[in-house]
Amino acid sequence: MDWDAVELSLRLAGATTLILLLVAPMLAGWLAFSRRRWTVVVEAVVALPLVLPPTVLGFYLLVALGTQSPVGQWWAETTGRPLAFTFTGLLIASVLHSLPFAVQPLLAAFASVDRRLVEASTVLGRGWWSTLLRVVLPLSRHGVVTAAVLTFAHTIGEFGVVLMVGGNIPGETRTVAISIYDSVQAFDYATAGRTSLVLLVFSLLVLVVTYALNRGGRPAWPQG
Amino acid sequence: MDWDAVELSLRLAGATTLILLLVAPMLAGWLAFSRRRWTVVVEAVVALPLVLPPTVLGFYLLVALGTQSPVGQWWAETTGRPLAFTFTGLLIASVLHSLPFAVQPLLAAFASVDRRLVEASTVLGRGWWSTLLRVVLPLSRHGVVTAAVLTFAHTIGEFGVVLMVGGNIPGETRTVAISIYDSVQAFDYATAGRTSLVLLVFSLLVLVVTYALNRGGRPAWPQG
Amino acid sequence: GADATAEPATQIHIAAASDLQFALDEVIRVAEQDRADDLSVSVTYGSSGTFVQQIANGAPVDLYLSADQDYAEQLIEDGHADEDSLFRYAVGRMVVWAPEDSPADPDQGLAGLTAESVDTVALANPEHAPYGAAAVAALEDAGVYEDVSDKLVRGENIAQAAEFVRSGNADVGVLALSLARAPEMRDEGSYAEVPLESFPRLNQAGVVLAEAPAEAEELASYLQSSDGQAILADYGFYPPEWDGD
Amino acid sequence: MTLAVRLRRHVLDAELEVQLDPTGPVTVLFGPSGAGKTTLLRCVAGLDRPEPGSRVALDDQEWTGARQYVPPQHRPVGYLFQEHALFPHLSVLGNVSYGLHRLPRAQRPRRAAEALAATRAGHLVDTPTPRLSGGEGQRVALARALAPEPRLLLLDEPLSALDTPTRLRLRGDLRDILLRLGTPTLMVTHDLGEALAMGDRIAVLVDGRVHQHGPARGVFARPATVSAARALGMDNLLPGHVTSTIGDQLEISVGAWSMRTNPPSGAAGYGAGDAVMVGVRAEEICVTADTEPDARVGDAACVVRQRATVTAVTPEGSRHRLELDVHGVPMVATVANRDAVALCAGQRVSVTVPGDAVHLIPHHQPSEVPPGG
Amino acid sequence: MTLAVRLRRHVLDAELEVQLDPTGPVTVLFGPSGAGKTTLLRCVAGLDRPEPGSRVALDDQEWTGARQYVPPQHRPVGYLFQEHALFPHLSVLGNVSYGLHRLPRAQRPRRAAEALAATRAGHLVDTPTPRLSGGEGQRVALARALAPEPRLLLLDEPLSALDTPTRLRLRGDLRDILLRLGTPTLMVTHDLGEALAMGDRIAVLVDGRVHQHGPARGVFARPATVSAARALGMDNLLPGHVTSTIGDQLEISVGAWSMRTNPPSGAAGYGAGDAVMVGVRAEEICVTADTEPDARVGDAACVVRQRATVTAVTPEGSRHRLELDVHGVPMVATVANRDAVALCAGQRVSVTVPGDAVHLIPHHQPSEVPPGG
Ligand SMILES: Nc1ncnc2c1ncn2[C@@H]1O[C@H](COP(=O)(O)OP(=O)(O)OP(=O)(O)O)[C@@H](O)[C@H]1O
Ligand SMILES: Nc1ncnc2c1ncn2[C@@H]1O[C@H](COP(=O)(O)OP(=O)(O)OP(=O)(O)O)[C@@H](O)[C@H]1O
Ligand code: MOO
Ligand SMILES: [Mg+2]
Ligand SMILES: [Mg+2]
Repeated sequence: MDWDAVELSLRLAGATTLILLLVAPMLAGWLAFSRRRWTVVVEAVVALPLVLPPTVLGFYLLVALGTQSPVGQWWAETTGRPLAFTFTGLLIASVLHSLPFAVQPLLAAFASVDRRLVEASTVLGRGWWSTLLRVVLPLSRHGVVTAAVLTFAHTIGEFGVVLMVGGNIPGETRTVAISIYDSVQAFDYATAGRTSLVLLVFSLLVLVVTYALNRGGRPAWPQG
Repeated sequence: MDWDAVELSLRLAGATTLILLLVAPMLAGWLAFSRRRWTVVVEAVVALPLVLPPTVLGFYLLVALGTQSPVGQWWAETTGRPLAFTFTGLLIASVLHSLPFAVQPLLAAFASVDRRLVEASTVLGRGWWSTLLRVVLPLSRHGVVTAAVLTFAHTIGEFGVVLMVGGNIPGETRTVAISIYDSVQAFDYATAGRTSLVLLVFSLLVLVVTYALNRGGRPAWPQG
Repeated sequence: GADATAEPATQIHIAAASDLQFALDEVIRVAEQDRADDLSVSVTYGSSGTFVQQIANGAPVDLYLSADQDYAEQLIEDGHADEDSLFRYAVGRMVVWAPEDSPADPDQGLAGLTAESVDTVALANPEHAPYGAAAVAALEDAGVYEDVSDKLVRGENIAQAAEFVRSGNADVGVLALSLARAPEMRDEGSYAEVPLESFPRLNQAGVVLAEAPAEAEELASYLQSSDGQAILADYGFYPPEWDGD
Repeated sequence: MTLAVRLRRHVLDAELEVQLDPTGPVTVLFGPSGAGKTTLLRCVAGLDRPEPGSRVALDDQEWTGARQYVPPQHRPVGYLFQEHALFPHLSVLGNVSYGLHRLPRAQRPRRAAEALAATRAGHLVDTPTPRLSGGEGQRVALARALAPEPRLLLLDEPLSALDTPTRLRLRGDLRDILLRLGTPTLMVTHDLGEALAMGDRIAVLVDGRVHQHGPARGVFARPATVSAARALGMDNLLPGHVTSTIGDQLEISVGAWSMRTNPPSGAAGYGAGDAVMVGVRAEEICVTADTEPDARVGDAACVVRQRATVTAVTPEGSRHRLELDVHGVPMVATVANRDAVALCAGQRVSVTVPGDAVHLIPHHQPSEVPPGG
Repeated sequence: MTLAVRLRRHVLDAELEVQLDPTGPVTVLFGPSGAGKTTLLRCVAGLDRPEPGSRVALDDQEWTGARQYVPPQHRPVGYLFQEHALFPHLSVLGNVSYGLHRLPRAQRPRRAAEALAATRAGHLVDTPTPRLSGGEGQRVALARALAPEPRLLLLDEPLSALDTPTRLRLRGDLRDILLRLGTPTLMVTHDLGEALAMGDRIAVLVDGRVHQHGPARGVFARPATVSAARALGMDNLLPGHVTSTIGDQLEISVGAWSMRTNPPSGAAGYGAGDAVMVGVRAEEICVTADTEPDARVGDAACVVRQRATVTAVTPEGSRHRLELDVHGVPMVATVANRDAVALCAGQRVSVTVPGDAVHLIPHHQPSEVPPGG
């Protein structure tokens, strides 16, 4: 059982979720409340990683982060290590790749916040940033949880990008998805099965807890 | 440029989205409005494909769909073809894999529908199914669009499952994600780049149109 | 094993063609036993072409073992390794393999793949896996490529192709002999060898990459030593100098 | 028809049995803000689940009981929400037709249009629902509740967002509709005028308890508790005590002055020393600018006449409101606008409380729910 | 201080210039449901953007103008929403403190508590916001609007959800607070009593147009248009026409009968044949059970006395409402409860309209906005 890979995946997913929980609300807030026409285009660009196969993203990243690119070279010279095939490289890829999974649910949630509450906030002298933080975000709790779950999950499950820019290095870039893939190819169905099971049970636990906690504000069906 | 692959991916994503747009609202409605304790567990199970790496899903599917399994055998006997390495197999995999991407945004959207409107509907004599269709779903428009976009996109971008159960058959299971991957591995960066670009432009167009259409009901920031 | 105060073990990362999946594991196990010092070797198996592409983009690989000499030479050309670090370690052999209950009969060789009862034929992706390219060449040589092209299912590398067949999802596969001889497959099916002369010879070669630690060189030597070669021979590899009997 | 309700939830701890006959179908639920009126309606509709032991039954149909709980969609009630709760994604017509799914499809538009016309909202059919103003929304919501012709109507402040002329007209219209349909109605209102104009019976709810329940005019005229009296707009509630009983009459001292009066049901219930609350409506008090001497009169025409000082004059539309200082006891009176012209703060006046305007309430200080209330 | 407003949006097409002096700070916006009152407030607060050409300015600060648009968060206004719009995720205290971010942190709790106490909502601090009842929520929302002590207050029906006693008390409280702070206030209400009790000035908005604007009592006493009169609760609006002018007096025929009266500003404006609307408030009409003969009297004390039939009697709390048929003309009167006891539908009575109760409005049928209105 490849515990290293499990740990690595959790670390990667955790870091990605953390970063996106900071970045996505700002972005989503700006997108939701800006009245400029071209925000639609920005919205589409943000959503792009969604539609792009991970291999496309992986390809562009490989080109951008690889030692043949200026960015990759600069990074390699500064840190002494290349970006591609490192944890940092994976993290960058994951953040980009999961961005829409964080932004989309937030956008949907922001859109259903009662407009009058936003108005009440502005009329009490609060600008959009303050309103976002104090009214819109707290009232979008379900959206925030969905964003976090989707981001975390999507990163855990990420395979294509990692295969392309990760390089399958144990402890550094061999995530659990890759590890299971390898086990299956090595006909080691037992290990594949066991790793899958561990992941399954763990995920189930995390999800049950998340949903149970999140259930509080859920509008149950009127006493029926 | 692998047009076959592009077409196949669009077909797969379209079919998956269609199926899930029918299934997910029911499931989400039941999950959102049931007051039974154990729905939390069902909710977690529905969300599982989210956390499972596509390779795990692919592994289980390979085992389940293969001719050594009862399901696979039954299918092979009935249709004369095995499920693995067919479009139908991919579709089943995609639907399972994208289920949470459709259900999650719907759940979040349902949760933010004004509880009083649900009450108003019941008190006017409508049961939960009717209320779901006539009140909750229409008021969750943003959630539905998000669910559709995420599902479509996630299917277009799907790589791991397809790699594991697809078999890379042109026109049948070689999706655009696989095609680009192959191009890159074969050092055919030109084709990879071109295919990516086509996908990028197409996706951008679809997204811009979707968002522009969806923007209507968005609560713009009060006249600032 | 070393005690806690010892220097951290040297890390060697090997990227190896997936036909080595089982053979190389054994080689390394034995090699590690023979050594006094601590050596930590990690291996990634995959298609030979993929690795070249990754190494070209900076993947931290110390020893690259290809299924085909051309890929190894490409790394030297691109300046990722010294010319004299190139070495051959085996000649790869190919088989038609089918599981026990398969409708296909491997004994008929490639020609048998045209049988109507055969729905799917697994092979490695010819675009970046040498065994895939070799399989296509052999099929063409046997004059059946046109007939079977609709049945082809491509694994990302030769190990995945093998996995397709072994799991029963594909009826038959054109695989590496080394995989067919692996304990995991030996008892599951039967195979017939594809004549060596029906496809361009699979000269399996490796390179030690520039800046690799000395231990990588040592491992490469071990692979070419008689001990190493014996293990490879067990898995059906011909020695690199093999000249047709 | 009888609606039997015994409910406990949050502040609510109420028991109510309403006889709903078609010729007097409207029971008004009256009480201060936060008394539990909305909670009661919600429990009857099945939207809130009361504590065990509660019971809601219409005739012999038990809706909430020990063994069963009929879900709201199976209770044939019409509900007007205090916040309207119109469906923003449906048109005005869509909203009103929403509850008509049991009607043949062809009849629905007509029924909806009728309901809209009845609530004077016919002209709003083409307005997008989110654009309706407060009062427009309320009329549409009322139409939506009426349209399915439910067996029981629950209206939570149906007219509160309307301007006075519209409200007066709708009051009449609504009462006519309810009488015509004979639909038993439980209606919450804050407006005493509305309660009396529309209600056949009034139930006074204060702090979650039913303080009084009976025919509208009876409740209005004779509040049973101090809280009920306060809720029912009895502006002057003067604490006093019985100093002596003389035959049928009671001698009561209030502040610095005293009065002699007939208690509503003979002097039987009262004895010397009993605390009582003397209730007088502001509009029953006569205020005259002349300054006749103080007098305590025992006959029905005049219980007491006192000199007083006007402390404030406030216009209130049809009347003026006077705040008075009657020998240290603050009192409120209203006078016709015509008569108010001559009055201003600081002026000395004469205050006469007519005999039939005095209402006595036993005044048990700590717990003031009447037994069996 | 002067609030200058010229607005066009939806139904709204209004021009209003309000002098807001600290000793009479409250301007009431009065008008029927759907008149555009909320729209006007929203445009002043900057929540709705009016059409180009509109202008909102407080003194020399232009908030909405040709060249600039101050966003709502930079307009120092306090706004009470008709639907309260309390933040459900914040506590009551959190809601009231929300606008206090410019105050030093240490002072916020005290200020919030003060505001809550002022709106009689101090006891609600510990109630979860979503559980507040309708009236409780309104008081908290009012406290939230008051707490930051804005330069201009916009209150959309601040007391509509309250029961009468609480409302009467809060009326006084609120007026005292506004007077103390001297905060200019634009307040929407449907309740004429409230408008008169709280407003220093009244602006009557009907169908999006300002029909009249002036000191509260003046507007109440002399509505300038038929719509304004209707909105201001002038219950009897009888179409008639001038049959002749006799010196200072006008002879007016209404239905089957005629009356002679002094027009408010001499007969100058009227000539024979002019259409007029005769307005009389219900409470100004005297109804007596005796049946004196019909009479047309020219002096101030009595313009006309007619026999009439009572068609309906409705209790309204402090008064009873009578519907009358006066020689074919339907009229409404209110009488004291005491006097109503003797009255019932079908009864013949005598109706007297006092001279000073008659108000004449020129009656241009089609477009009835007064010039310069
Ligand atoms: N879930 C709850 N738990 C505890 N108390 C609650 C809950 N919901 C409401 N309350 C309280 O119950 C009381 C009654 O509320 P309700 O809405 O029934 O009042 P109401 O009589 O309709 O008042 P209003 O006339 O102001 O609308 C309120 O004081 C409210 O704070
Ligand atoms: N976006 C809009 N487009 C067109 N008309 C609108 C729009 N929004 C509101 N209206 C209309 O403008 C009118 C005035 O609405 P407003 O809310 O200002 O009325 P109001 O005077 O506040 O009424 P109420 O006393 O019932 O609250 C209404 O008839 C409404 O239907
Ligand atoms: O390089 Mo391979 O072993 O042909 O996949
Ligand atoms: Mg209520
Ligand atoms: Mg309004």
